[in-house]
Amino acid sequence: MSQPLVDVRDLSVHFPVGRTMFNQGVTVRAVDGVSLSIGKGEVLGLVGESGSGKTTLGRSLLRLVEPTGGSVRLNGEEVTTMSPARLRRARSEMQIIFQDPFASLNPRMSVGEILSEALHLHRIGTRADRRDRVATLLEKVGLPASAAQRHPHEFSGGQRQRIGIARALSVNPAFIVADEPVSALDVSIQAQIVNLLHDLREALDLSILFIGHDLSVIEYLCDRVMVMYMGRVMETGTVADIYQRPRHPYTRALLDAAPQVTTRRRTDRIMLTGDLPSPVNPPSGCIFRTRCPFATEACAQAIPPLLARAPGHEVACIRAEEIDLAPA
Amino acid sequence: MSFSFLIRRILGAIPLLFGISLVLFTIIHLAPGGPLDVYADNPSVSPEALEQIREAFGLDRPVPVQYVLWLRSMLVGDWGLSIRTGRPVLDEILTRLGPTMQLGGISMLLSFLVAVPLGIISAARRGSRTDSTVTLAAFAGISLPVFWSALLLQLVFSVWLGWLPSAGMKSIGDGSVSDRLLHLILPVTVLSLATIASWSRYIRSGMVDVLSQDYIRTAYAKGRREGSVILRHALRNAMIPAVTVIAIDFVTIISGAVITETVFAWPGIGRLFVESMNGRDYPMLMGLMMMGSVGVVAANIIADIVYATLDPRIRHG
Amino acid sequence: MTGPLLDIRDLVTEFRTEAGLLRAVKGVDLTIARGETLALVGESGSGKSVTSLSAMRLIPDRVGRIAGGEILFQGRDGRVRDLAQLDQRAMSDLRGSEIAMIFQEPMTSLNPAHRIGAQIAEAARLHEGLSAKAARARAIEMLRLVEIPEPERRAEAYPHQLSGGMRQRVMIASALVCNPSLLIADEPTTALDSTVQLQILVLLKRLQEEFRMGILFITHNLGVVAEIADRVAVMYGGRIVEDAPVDRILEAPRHPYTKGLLGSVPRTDHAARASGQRERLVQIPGSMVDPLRPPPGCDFEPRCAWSGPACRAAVPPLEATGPEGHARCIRWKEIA
Amino acid sequence: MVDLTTETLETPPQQSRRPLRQMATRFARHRLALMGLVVLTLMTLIVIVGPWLSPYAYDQQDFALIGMPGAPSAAHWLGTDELGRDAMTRLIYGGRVSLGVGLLGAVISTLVGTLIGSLAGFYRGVWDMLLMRFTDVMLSIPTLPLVLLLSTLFRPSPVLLVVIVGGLIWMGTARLVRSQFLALREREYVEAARALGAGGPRLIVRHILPNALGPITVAATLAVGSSIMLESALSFLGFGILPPVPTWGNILNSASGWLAIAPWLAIPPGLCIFFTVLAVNFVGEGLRDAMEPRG
Amino acid sequence: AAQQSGGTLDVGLTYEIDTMNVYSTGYLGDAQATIVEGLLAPDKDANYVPVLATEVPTLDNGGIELSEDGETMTITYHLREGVTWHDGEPFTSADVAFTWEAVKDPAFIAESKSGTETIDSIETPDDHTVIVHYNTVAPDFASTLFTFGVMPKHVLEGVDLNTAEYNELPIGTGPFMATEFERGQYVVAERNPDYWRTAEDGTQLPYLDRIVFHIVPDSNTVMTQLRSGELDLVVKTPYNQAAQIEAMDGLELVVGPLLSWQHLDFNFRNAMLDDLAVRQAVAHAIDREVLIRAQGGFPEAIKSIVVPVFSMYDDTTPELAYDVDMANQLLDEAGYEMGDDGIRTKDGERMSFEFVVTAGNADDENIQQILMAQLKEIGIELVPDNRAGVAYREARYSGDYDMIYGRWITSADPVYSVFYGTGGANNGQDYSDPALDEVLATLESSLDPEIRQEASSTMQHMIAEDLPSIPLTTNVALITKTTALKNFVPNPTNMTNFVNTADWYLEE
Ligand SMILES: Nc1ncnc2c1ncn2[C@@H]1O[C@H](COP(=O)(O)OP(=O)(O)OP(=O)(O)O)[C@@H](O)[C@H]1O
Ligand SMILES: Nc1ncnc2c1ncn2[C@@H]1O[C@H](COP(=O)(O)OP(=O)(O)OP(=O)(O)O)[C@@H](O)[C@H]1O
Ligand SMILES: [Mg+2]
Ligand SMILES: [Mg+2]
Ligand code: NI
Repeated sequence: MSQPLVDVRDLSVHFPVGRTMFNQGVTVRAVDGVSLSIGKGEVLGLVGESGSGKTTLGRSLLRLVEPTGGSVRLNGEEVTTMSPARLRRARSEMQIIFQDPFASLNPRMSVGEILSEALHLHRIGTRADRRDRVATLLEKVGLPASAAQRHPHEFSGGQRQRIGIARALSVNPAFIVADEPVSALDVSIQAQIVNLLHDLREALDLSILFIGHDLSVIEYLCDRVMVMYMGRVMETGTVADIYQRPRHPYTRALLDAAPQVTTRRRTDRIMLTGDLPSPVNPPSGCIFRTRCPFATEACAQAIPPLLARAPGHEVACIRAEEIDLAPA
Repeated sequence: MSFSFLIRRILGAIPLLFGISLVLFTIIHLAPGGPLDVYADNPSVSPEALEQIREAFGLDRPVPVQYVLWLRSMLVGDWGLSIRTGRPVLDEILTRLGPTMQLGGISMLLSFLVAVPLGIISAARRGSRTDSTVTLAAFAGISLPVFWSALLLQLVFSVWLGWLPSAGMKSIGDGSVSDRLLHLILPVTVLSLATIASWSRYIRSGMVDVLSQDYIRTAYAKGRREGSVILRHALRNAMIPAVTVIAIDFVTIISGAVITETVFAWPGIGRLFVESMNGRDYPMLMGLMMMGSVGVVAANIIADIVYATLDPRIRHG
Repeated sequence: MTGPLLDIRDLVTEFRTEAGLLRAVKGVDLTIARGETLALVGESGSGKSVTSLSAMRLIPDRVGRIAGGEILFQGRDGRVRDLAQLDQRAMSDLRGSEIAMIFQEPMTSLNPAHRIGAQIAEAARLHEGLSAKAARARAIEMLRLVEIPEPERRAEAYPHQLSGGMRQRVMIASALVCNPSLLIADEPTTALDSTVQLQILVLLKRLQEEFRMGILFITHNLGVVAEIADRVAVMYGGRIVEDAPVDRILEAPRHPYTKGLLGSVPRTDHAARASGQRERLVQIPGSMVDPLRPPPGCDFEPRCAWSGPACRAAVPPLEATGPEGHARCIRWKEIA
Repeated sequence: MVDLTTETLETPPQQSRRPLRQMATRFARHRLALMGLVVLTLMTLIVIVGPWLSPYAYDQQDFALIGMPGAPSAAHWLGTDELGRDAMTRLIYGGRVSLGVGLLGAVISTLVGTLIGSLAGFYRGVWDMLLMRFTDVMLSIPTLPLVLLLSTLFRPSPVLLVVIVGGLIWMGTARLVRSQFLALREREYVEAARALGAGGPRLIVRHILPNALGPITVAATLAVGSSIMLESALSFLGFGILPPVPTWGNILNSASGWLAIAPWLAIPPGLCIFFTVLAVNFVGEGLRDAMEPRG
Repeated sequence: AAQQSGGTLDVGLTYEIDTMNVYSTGYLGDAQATIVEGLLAPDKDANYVPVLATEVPTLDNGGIELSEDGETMTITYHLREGVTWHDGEPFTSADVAFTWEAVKDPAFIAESKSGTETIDSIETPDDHTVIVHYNTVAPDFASTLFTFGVMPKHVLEGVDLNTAEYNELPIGTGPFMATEFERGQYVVAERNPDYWRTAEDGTQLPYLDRIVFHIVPDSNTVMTQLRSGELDLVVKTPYNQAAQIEAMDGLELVVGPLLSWQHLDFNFRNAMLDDLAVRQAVAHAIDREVLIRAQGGFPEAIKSIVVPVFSMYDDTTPELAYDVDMANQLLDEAGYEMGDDGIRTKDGERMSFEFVVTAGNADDENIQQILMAQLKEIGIELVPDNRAGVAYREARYSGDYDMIYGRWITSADPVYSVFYGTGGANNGQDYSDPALDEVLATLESSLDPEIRQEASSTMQHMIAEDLPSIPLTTNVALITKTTALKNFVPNPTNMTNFVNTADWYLEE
């Protein structure tokens, strides 16, 4: 792989919570020392349980959330230190698609206004240019041009999600963060959007960070996958690495827990006990050890480093070599 | 309920009170005219006498100095002497606080006892005729000017019917409980009307919100009947948002009693306020306004405590 | 005892809305036997929840009503009652004791102001008249049953102090406290993470075996269906469009909607994936039916690839597709 | 090549109508609210047009009638007051002032409240702290006494009165707007606009404010009622707008002395205040219902 | 009918009693007057009569002695014997001397200290003689200090008068004893069984058992309570209510004269108002008839600043009669041209004046509106700028107005220089006329009735001609009382109607 489009080193986002005049409050390490890179035209899948910091990571790449530390490079340029003016311009390079198609469109604006907002902001084109551009965008996402005059509430969830995608595309970005774009949609509609994203990616050579819960969708759509747990990367590798040769107990548990539409019932599943620990007071050492069936005392000692076990396949588990996790 | 929660809440109120005192002091001292004009009323007060008084009250100092002096003595409980009566402000306020609290407290209690059932009925039967009637009455209550209803009630019950004393707190030489209660009826009614109306609306809307919650459906699913669902599951949660309003309204009742107290010759804070205003009695006005503000702040703290008692989410982190 | 535990026949439920009369359930038939899990699937708005709420008689009577049909329930005493006709009092006595229900949102379905223990034991106190002490003991016992650690301490906690998974366990505990013979679960795991979802599903299955309950399990996740169901009923537009044992449905769907639904889920096919070829997902075009303006014929007709003029003419009947299955499609044979 | 199927746009179910239209229909179904609106409109019309139609000026005294209130007659439909002025004309003109003070007071309080609330809610942090502390301070000083105090200290011209009234009831709106902003600024469409490069002012004006307008409107409506009540209370206590300019409050004040012998003077202004505030409250309630439909 | 003893009289007061000490109260001491007595008191004709003194000191009876240079004077009072305080202690000359010292004391914050500074020393040769040495000649000596009341030395000596219990329940020598003072509610004055006076038939005075002063700030409520029988006597009935009283059973209206008049004053800092023609025009434009009618027909039109009840009134004072044409003519001649808007202008300046009356006082606000209407007829605009309470007084004293309407209420022998003398304490008008100052000086430093009468006449003429103030109407006392109350005699002075409560009785 040549120079990656997006290159993230040691990124952290910490939120102070409960801070008042008399109270220091506590810190939630929503993202803690995450590194990743996405090549041109590559789709990186990001999975993890709720609260594992997926959204925060995605937003911090675009500086919609200010990172606490680390570096984000887009096309080799550092994003975390950009001036506000530069950042505004840089935003046409990177965009985001949201989960909730109902909350992500301004109900007071027409679809045309929503799609041409970026042009407005960057003072691009005449009125007619903008109209054309909106029509093109709509066509790209499979909606008729007449949609421009309508308001978001006149569309169904799937259609709205298309509008959200069109908005992201309106600035011709090279990189898109897709934050669970299909989770809120009905199954029968999900397929439409998954197909659309797949097509767009091929057509426009987009780089995508695809955040999702649904492992089958991730497998279907992504090239590489990153597994997060409580703000840290547990494992990262190609789709085949992750789905067929998982090295981290958490990855394996996630795979086992994903409901499969199949008549074959598995018996050798790893089932986790308990829930996510409190993010304000995380366990020492390996953050996953409290739910891990393979945890030993050594796991509590130090945070396991993310080490390459095979080319491009990194795992953060000190027992990765000893335990056999390959699915039966 | 944690003790530190209380402490923190009270500590948080200190800068607030400080800000309030600054605002009040500024307003009063920005105003044209001074407090000593009250003495100029009489053609025979000499300039020397005025000067003596000025010094006695520290009015010859610069305003910021006066503020600091005032604040310092305020903190040690010395609220100064009333310019109008020459008596300690705090004493004066405390003597007037009793009747006001009595009037306000009873009105509160009455309002609460009437408003809660009204709100519940109207929420549980929303859309029904009962609901419309209660709603209509509530809005009428909110929209009725206090002084107007006071005048009309006096006219009807004291003059025409002669059933009730029209004003005052007790008959001279009587002061028995029944006599006091008789005197309370009209002012309490006037004062409660608006609060009953507005509280019943709050309770209703809180109740409507709560009744659409999932846990209400859960309660039904467990086999509870409607009455018991409302009393055991809905009411407490519906009261939570109403608590703040009720606490704040208590202070509003008291400070809003200006009119009621004037019309019904009730010897309370509100009237003292009007008197002091006419007399430009700075120390008294400051004292009263501070007292009122402390009341609001205290009511807020109490509301928070009640809130926390009702809502374990606040109580236990 | 013989006969089904629950037998819903031709249930019709309507709502008065601002836009007019909305018929959310248009003649649903369902049966559940003792110890059986029936999964009810279908897209959002298809009427799954309304069906289940109708069975519980929890349709708020200000806005909606059961307009027709029978809900026959065989009680512990062996008597069969039509729940649709029962008065509210008698219904209250059944709820929580013989029929229990758990809801999708464990966050909001628990009363935030009451302690966990009290909420779990609530039904038992109501129906069995337990003393406060006995109720507490029962609550702790139930907490242990649903595998919550430190049950004594948890019984004193408030809902906001528990995680989502734990809350759903609490909901289950409170539903099962009176040992009901029918449990209605409306998307009980949708709000949960997959690892927690798996825990809950396994738990439910274990409890079902222990208590021999009939379960009506509502979901729109076909993976969950595969995990838990014995039989599946598919709803579309307020009607059952197909029902069959779970393996039959997953392997050989007979209704175009069921088929589309199965096709739209990416199947894990590692071999194909490895060879770099990706099969396009089957997508069902269009969006769901407008319940206020349903099409005259088959509800699915506007989105159906097999549709023909006959489909627009009348609502197709539910035809038997074998010994244990039915489909509401005139061309089911071609589809299979 | 990519295969992109273009969908045909059928109207999706249930959300077919525009929110405004939908709101209007919902509002229209609220019978009391509609009545309130009708009453308010009528009042406003009468108050605007009335003084031109009346043959009398509001301060025109009939020296021959001075001394005692006059009973209603063909020449004076609501009688005359003790200064021989036509009560009807004064009532109508007083309505102009009362409604005017109510409206302008509400406008000011809404503007101030919205400004403070939106700055605090949008920028948060230090701004929020300062502005909200200030709001708390203002909220903690009992309103009626403060209004009385201010209007005694600074003699109230109508303009000043409006400022005082408006300046003391904005805190509720500020808190409301702030909470709206805190919620709305986290909305994904705001985030999306930010991601497209929109800055603070545009986010506030174009994306957040329009979506907070609903509750603001309700608050503003109710503020009209509060302002009218406040003005009348002030006038009743003799601290309001100066005679001869009539307001419902001061007409009521001077007529209340004659209540026993000339009730036709005191009843109408009381009823006017009552019905206006009632109407305003109904409209507010109607708007609230229309905006957030619930059971 | 024979007088009857017993009964309770319920009196309504529309103000809040601040303190029961007559020297520090900001109001007229109505309740106080039933309890505390002075050496002298004014009677119904505003003449001083002896109370605790045996006679009113005059030059004739030797009570007043002028010094040889005629610059100072000495007054000797002989005190009534056998008078006791309410606590039983005898009343003596020491109490009188103490009163002077106590009031004079700078530490005592008092409303009225007038009269203290003109006294040099007091001698008390025996228990019943008081010799007061003045440092000046003070013809108005009777209207201050010892007339207000005497304080008990045995109770107050060495006590801080600002905080003394006395301010709540004063001990006096009067017919009633203060027994209860509930702030904001009422004052109860119980019959003093040892009062020093008896009626002519030998009955021990007072007749009444008790007088209760109820504090009822709202005048509507006062009327309501009169009507419902909860009150028996109200000494300040608003004009607009008075008309209704007569129609009511069991109540009657007593119209009493007052040493008080209502007047319209000009501010001489305003150049236009400094113009005599303008003041004259204003005077001609006012129809006092209408003003009187607006006040229920009770007041009388006056032309002099000295009210007619008063002996120094000069009937020959010239009067500027109601004559709109004359007013217009005066203004035309003085160069004030009528503008398009009906308001005159001169040198580009409109004749528009800020007009102050007491805010919230219905009577005054009504008069204000009539004056506005009447002056508009001659092209003068008045813009109301009313103030409440102290703010009104402040405006009056500091001259923060163009025209101001109000009233003075005076003692039986008022000092006019404070109103119209250059730099007078109450001269907010900035009026100054050296000639008048001289006349006032004569009036206020002479004890000779003839000289004083003469000076008073001159003063009345000068003011009527130069018009710093237009006297409009008398201010009358409108007293509403139950018809059962007998022997009630209204008192015209600022000493209140309660100076002779001993004689009042209730008829069944
Ligand atoms: N603005 C914020 N302030 C404080 N804490 C936050 C904030 N945003 C997120 N967090 C916390 O950071 C952690 C990660 O949250 P994030 O939303 O990134 O998770 P996620 O993986 O996207 O979860 P989900 O799958 O539910 O979307 C959580 O513990 C969350 O509570
Ligand atoms: N209280 C109600 N008032 C009016 N309409 C209702 C009400 N409850 C449900 N509906 C309507 O009934 C139809 C069926 O809704 P239902 O909740 O049963 O769908 P569902 O299949 O459970 O969907 P989901 O998967 O989203 O839970 C929908 O069109 C819905 O809008
Ligand atoms: Mg997320
Ligand atoms: Mg549902
Ligand atoms: Ni606690």
